[in-house]
Amino acid sequence: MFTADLPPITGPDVEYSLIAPILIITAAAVLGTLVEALVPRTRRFGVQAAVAVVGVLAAIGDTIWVYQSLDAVKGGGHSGRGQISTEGALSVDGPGVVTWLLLLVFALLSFLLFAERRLEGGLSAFTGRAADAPGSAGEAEATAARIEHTEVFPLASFALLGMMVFATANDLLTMFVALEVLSLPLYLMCGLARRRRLLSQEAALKYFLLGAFSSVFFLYGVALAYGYAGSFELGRIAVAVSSRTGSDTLLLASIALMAVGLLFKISAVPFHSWTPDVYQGAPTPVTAFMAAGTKTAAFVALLRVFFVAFGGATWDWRPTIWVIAVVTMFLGALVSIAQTDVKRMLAYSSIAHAGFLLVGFAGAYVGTTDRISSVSSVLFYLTVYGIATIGAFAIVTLIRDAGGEATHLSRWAGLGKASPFLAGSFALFMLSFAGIPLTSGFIGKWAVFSAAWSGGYWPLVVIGVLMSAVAAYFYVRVIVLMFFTDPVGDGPTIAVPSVLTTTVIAATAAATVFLGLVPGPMLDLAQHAGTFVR
Amino acid sequence: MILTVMAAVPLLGALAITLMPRGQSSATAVKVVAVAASVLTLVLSLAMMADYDVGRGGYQLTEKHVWIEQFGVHYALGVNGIGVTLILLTTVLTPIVLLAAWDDRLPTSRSVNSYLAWMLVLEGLAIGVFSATDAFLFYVLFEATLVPIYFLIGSYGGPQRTYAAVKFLIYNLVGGLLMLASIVGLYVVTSRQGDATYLIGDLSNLDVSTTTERLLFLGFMAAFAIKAPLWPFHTWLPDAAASSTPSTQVLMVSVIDKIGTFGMLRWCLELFPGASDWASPVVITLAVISIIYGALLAIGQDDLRRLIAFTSVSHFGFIILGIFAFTSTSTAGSTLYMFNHGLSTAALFLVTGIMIARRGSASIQDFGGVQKIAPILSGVLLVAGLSSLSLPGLAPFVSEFMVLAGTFSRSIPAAAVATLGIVLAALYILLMYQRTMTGPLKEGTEGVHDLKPVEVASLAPALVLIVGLGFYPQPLLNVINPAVDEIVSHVGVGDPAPKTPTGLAQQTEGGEH
Amino acid sequence: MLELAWLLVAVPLVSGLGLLVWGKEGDRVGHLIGTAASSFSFIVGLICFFQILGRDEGDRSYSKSLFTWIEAGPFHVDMAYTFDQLSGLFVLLITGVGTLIHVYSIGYMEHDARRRRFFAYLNIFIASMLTLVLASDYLVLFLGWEGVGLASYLLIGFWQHKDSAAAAATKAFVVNRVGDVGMALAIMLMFAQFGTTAISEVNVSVNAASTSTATALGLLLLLGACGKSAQVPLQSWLLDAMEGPTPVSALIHAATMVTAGVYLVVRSNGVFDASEAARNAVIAVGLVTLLAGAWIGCAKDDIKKALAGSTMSQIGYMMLAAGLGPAGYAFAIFHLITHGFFKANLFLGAGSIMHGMDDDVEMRHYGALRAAMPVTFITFLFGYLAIIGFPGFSGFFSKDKIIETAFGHSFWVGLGALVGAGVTGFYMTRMMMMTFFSEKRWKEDVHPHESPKVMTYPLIALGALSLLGGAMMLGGWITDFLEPVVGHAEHEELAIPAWLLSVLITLVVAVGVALSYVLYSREPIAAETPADESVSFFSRAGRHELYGNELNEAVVVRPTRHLTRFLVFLDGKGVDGFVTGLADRLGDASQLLRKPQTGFVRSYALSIFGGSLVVVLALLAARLA
Amino acid sequence: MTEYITLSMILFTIGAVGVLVRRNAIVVFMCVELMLNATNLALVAFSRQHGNLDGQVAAFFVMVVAAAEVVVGLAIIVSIYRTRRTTTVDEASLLKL
Repeated sequence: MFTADLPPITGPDVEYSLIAPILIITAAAVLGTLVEALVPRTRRFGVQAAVAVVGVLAAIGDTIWVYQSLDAVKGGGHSGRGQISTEGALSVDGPGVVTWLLLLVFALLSFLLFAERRLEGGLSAFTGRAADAPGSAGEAEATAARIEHTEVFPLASFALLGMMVFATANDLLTMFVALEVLSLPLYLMCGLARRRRLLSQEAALKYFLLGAFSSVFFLYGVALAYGYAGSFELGRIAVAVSSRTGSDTLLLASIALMAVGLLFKISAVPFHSWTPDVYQGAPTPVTAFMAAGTKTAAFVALLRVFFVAFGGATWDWRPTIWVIAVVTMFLGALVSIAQTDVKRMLAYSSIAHAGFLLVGFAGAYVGTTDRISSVSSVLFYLTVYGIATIGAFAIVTLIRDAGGEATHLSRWAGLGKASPFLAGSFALFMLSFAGIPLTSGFIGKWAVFSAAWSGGYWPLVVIGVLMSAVAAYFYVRVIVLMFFTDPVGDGPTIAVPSVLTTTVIAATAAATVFLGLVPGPMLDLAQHAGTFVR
Repeated sequence: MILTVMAAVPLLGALAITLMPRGQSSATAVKVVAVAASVLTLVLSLAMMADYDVGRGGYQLTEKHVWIEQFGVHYALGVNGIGVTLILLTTVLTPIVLLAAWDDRLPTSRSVNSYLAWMLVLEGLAIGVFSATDAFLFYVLFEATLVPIYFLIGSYGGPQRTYAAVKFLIYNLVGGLLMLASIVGLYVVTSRQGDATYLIGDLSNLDVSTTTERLLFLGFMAAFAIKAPLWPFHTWLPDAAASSTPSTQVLMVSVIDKIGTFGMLRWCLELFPGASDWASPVVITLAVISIIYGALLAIGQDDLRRLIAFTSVSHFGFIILGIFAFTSTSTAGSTLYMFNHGLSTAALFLVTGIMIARRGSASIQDFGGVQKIAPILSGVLLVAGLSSLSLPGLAPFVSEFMVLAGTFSRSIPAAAVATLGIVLAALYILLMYQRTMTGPLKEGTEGVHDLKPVEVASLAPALVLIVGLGFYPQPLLNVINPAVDEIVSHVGVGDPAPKTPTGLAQQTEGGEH
Repeated sequence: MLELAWLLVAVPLVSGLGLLVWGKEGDRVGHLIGTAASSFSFIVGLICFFQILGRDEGDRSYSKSLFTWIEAGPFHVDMAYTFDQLSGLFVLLITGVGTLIHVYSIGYMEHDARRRRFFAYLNIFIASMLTLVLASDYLVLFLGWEGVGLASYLLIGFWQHKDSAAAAATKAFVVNRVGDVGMALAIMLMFAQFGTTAISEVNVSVNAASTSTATALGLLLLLGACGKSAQVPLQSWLLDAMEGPTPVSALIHAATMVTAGVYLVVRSNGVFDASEAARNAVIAVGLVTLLAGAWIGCAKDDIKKALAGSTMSQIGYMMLAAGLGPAGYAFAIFHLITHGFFKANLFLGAGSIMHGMDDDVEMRHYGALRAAMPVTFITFLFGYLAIIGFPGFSGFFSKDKIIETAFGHSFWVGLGALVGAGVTGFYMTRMMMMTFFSEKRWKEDVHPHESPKVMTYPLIALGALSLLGGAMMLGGWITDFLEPVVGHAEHEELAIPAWLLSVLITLVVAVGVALSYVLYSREPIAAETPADESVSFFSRAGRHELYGNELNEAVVVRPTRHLTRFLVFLDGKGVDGFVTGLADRLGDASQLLRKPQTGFVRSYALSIFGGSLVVVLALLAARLA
Repeated sequence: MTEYITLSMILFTIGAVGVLVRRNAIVVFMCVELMLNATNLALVAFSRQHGNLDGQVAAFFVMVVAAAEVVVGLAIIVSIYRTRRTTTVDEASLLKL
């Protein structure tokens, strides 16, 4: 009866087919929550794992389909593929979808690690009841009752959802929400370690406080951008930037503050300090997921914001990025030399790699269809880095002693003789990190350097190679430790993993070699993703 | 195709060995397989010689497949005279080395399988490096060679092995990474001018600004100068040599270090002739310093292995000197020198290796009067030593003199100073021989018994080649000359003409005095 | 036969290498094979020589290229040989004396376990020496040049178990290398200058080149010659070289190898004709060495070293002659050949004496040996007469001619040569006195005896040659014979007639002889060498070889040693220290940079806050800048 | 208009400084919330300036997110409190260097 005087409400038109992968993951996450409530404890773990994995697999399949169905658009002078969807909230374009693919693959590998139960004598790497204080009676009871936190799977799925949205968000508000959606579950997951819970909880606290802190900076940047352009949509902001309406101070401040939030996520200096602590404290599978996934999503978001929204102001932010890249490479590579804990070492190396990624970014080379652009080089680098990282952390879960994982490097001495396969794979990942030819890391370095040089930053390339020499020094020392040093005492015990972890290690190692020998297909993928659609 | 096969055979051999069972029982079988693989490679390399048209010059036996389309990278192989020479060196030395390694005493709990496997891998990679005609491919293989040596030193070397291995790797990695910068630069440059490419054919007539050319050149040169090694980038070599097994020393110094000088010829001169010419004064100076410096330090050494390492520094000085003198004589001399130095150094390292193994010490002071109890050993050492001081009639003399003669016509001071090296060479070799072999027998030296047949068998080929090429180097020179002429003419400095050619005299017979 | 002349080299070379490789089985026949090879070369040499004699003056030079040794770019060297008058004479000298010494060695080395090896080395030496003289390209000549150096090294150090021998061998080789530097540079200069290193072409083209070039070339060649021929300043190795077995001293360090320097100068006559300065340098070197050698010869009590000193001195004569240009070349060669005869004779004689005296070389332990070993005495006497230039003996003619030409060049040079002749008379007489005359000063249980026939026959042969060698001068045959090679020279007239000069020379020699006789017959000779303090400065200086070694030690050896030590230090602390230091600094920096990672969340927050401020300011600055 | 922005900036800075100086995790967290609200103020102000509602909508989003953050944050802090019986952030400094 009121229909007469109400204006007709047109529902938003959502291209469900395009964003289906996101929806699938959402469904998986929600389903997981329901499973938590409905399935009896005994069978819950298996079901949860199955739900998550199946969801991811389905999403992967759908993503591939989506990628093929992306139609080319003429944007900004050269080819991009895809389109803006859901009322401008998401931009499902080439780079975005490729990032989805990466994230889903990383998630799949990480989920397999989550599901590993052989190492802890039939229990997962996560604490039974996070609510119980470490060493308390409740904890013992929980362990005895084989209680497990199966929530990690839905949590991880939500985080994954956040990452995927983050990478494709086409307006700043969506991006902020996605940022939180990916962060909050991770905060929690960091605190769920079964062993060394004090460290784990501390990691969670630090990650949470600092994460919240930095995301506020991002948000304020968003607010300023809105103040500058009067809109949250990247495209609109780009127009405002190029038309130079509004005060520059506002613009620059917003660029800076958003940069802070994003650089924090990719752990670039000086916003890196959380990385070592959190990587070390968090349960290793979570660290793997975080290291690979967060960096990927955040870096693509970074590229999207700066290339699409602030593309007009390139000459303002490039020098700063230049400097940050150098500092990050330098500090990451240098400090890793002094590390004695494998996980911290990997953390610092991930900082160094953030620096190398920034080199490619700083090149800000848009490229042409037949040349390596900044976006494609970064995408490739993220691929090889993520794979190697997950593989490395997977191996870390296997080198154990009485207290759980033996992460102190001295315990790794003589690993080469104890287990050639593990040591060999780890050495392979190290060589890949160091960028030795015939490993994927080399091609990645080549790509980002060429992007930087094409962008006219050849001195950055020279600094980059020198820094990778410094970094190599440490990776080499690890290999020395594993192969040339004789074990101290009884040496480390190498836990026999279930097929899950083995699969992960084998797959990542194989991929590292394959992408080093035949990088063509992946490069093709990264390259034909084209540029961001605005 | 044959090139690929040649590179593949040792690699497959290595694979087979790693799959074979470890431990004493199968050790002999493993060794046999390893030697067989290397011999097969040698045979293949001779077959290659059969296919190779000596007279024609240019790159032959070429193969080319796209590898990484996006970077314009091809899997492209091909050899010219220089490549052929070095491949022959590799294929000849590897069986010798493997035979010599027959009863190396390895550190406890190290399997002979991986030891020999790494060596075969090294051979395969080396062949690839010497025949790559795509800069990217070359770089990849060039860097890849680091890994086998790294493990050979680190796993099987002496007490200092870890330090030496890391030092070796980092040193060479720094050079390699600087080269990577240039490799990337090449991509940027070529892709700006059209399709990105790394094929030497397309790169050799690149038009770039002088500055860019020089920067790119420096990147390449850094890698090669460290690898060669050129003073002052040499300090990794003595350590590496002093803490690795004889076979490793040979493969490292005789074969792999040649990649440095080979690279200067193949890549620096062909890709950046202008920059090479621009840099030649500095390089020549450094080369001359290397010659004298290396020789003097060799005199000052007490460790046989370090001594030989420093002699190599001196010899590499000659090679580099010849290359950057840009005369067809000196350049051909340098190429021949690479081969000869490979042989003579191999002989030296192997025979001293035997001495060290039997005496249990590498210190010259611990030897004395060995000649009396091991005449054949001392004889072999003397011949190897004489070849190292480039005595006429032995192979190295020919190459060394060609280098000097060519350099003399380009720069008299450089040649003059370099020639002083022959006196110092006599000193470091003969003093070493005098202290170890002559005089009354030192106590503790009794254990140094004479060479066994297998050892003679492994050394004989090298010695025969040293003598043979001393009197008749022409077969090799015929292979080398066309390639060298192409390079020299490409650099475009040209041979300096004799000031008063022979013809002139006849007219002005008894002319002005 | 000439086209097979390469057999001259090939046969001894093959036999030498063969003997080395053969091993123990070869011990029984090794010496015979070696001798056979050498004699074969001698025969071939004779045939070839008579073949070129058979030809007419014009084309007595036969050249043949065997194969291309080195060819790269403009650099081309043929493995070729030239058999002409000059090389012909040398071939005969080398193979002839060489064969005799092979025969002699059969006896001399009889009790040495490594005799086969000894003969192998001798053969290699013969081959190399022949390569040297037959070469028609300087680089090939250099090949032989170094070959004889190697043989000399091996033979000096033949008794390697003696440290002194090993050291002497090394010294000889290294000092020679110093000369080789000159040689090598000369060849490079030829290549750069003329685009060829063929001896004939170079010696023609040099006329078209500037005098400075010719001088440089000449001096560099002279440096090489000094090394090989033990001429001042590179003389120091020769006396140590006496560590080698005596036949070696006779063959290599008296008759043949040490004269290679003279050969080189004569062979390069074109170069030296083109440069006055170079010739004068040669004369100076020759004159100084001539006197220095004689001086040393007077002071040494070791019979071999005394003879070595005399060798230096005699080669000084040859150098001097060669420096006199076309006038002197022929006489240089002439004296070279006669010296080859009588000095080999003397050395082998000395060897025979040592053989009888249990290898004692100390002349003060000899005395009155003429009865004990008559053949040795007679032959030694012939050698003695020849070297002092007793009228009628070969040395008389050859030395006479040189002094005469020297006077023709300049009075002072001639005077120097004349004095040298007198001193020669002195020290040779001294040697005779101490060895064969005076009273016996033998150590107990030493029973001097004559050597076996296999040793004495060569002595007799050489003794005869010492006497008759002068015949080559009859009617100035040798000068005419060599003229096509070394060029013609007008014979300039002296102020006084030649016969008078000869008389004068003979008188001077007689004075020297007499002086020596008086000195060593008046009171008995001490059986032990008087202490340095008790003898005159002249004797002391002579004993210390005029302090040549001390000089080298001070000027070359010690500085080099110090430099080496310094560089070793520098390399470790400096060059390598820099790199390792860099690595350490990185480590320190790493430790330093991890300090901020305090673990306090608030400090992290601070770094984020501060960082964001910096970024904001940086961006603003970038815009304003 | 600019007054609002200035105010929000002041609030933001106060919050930030609070994060740096306060030890109690709860308080630190509240300071973060303060910064969030400063942002909200800015958003609303800008929204008014531009005369569109996006900013105000965003403010609501932020509030929701803040609420979610509180949930997670308190969960973590409480669990730490149960272990250590303290909420001083400086106590949690085992992970360092």
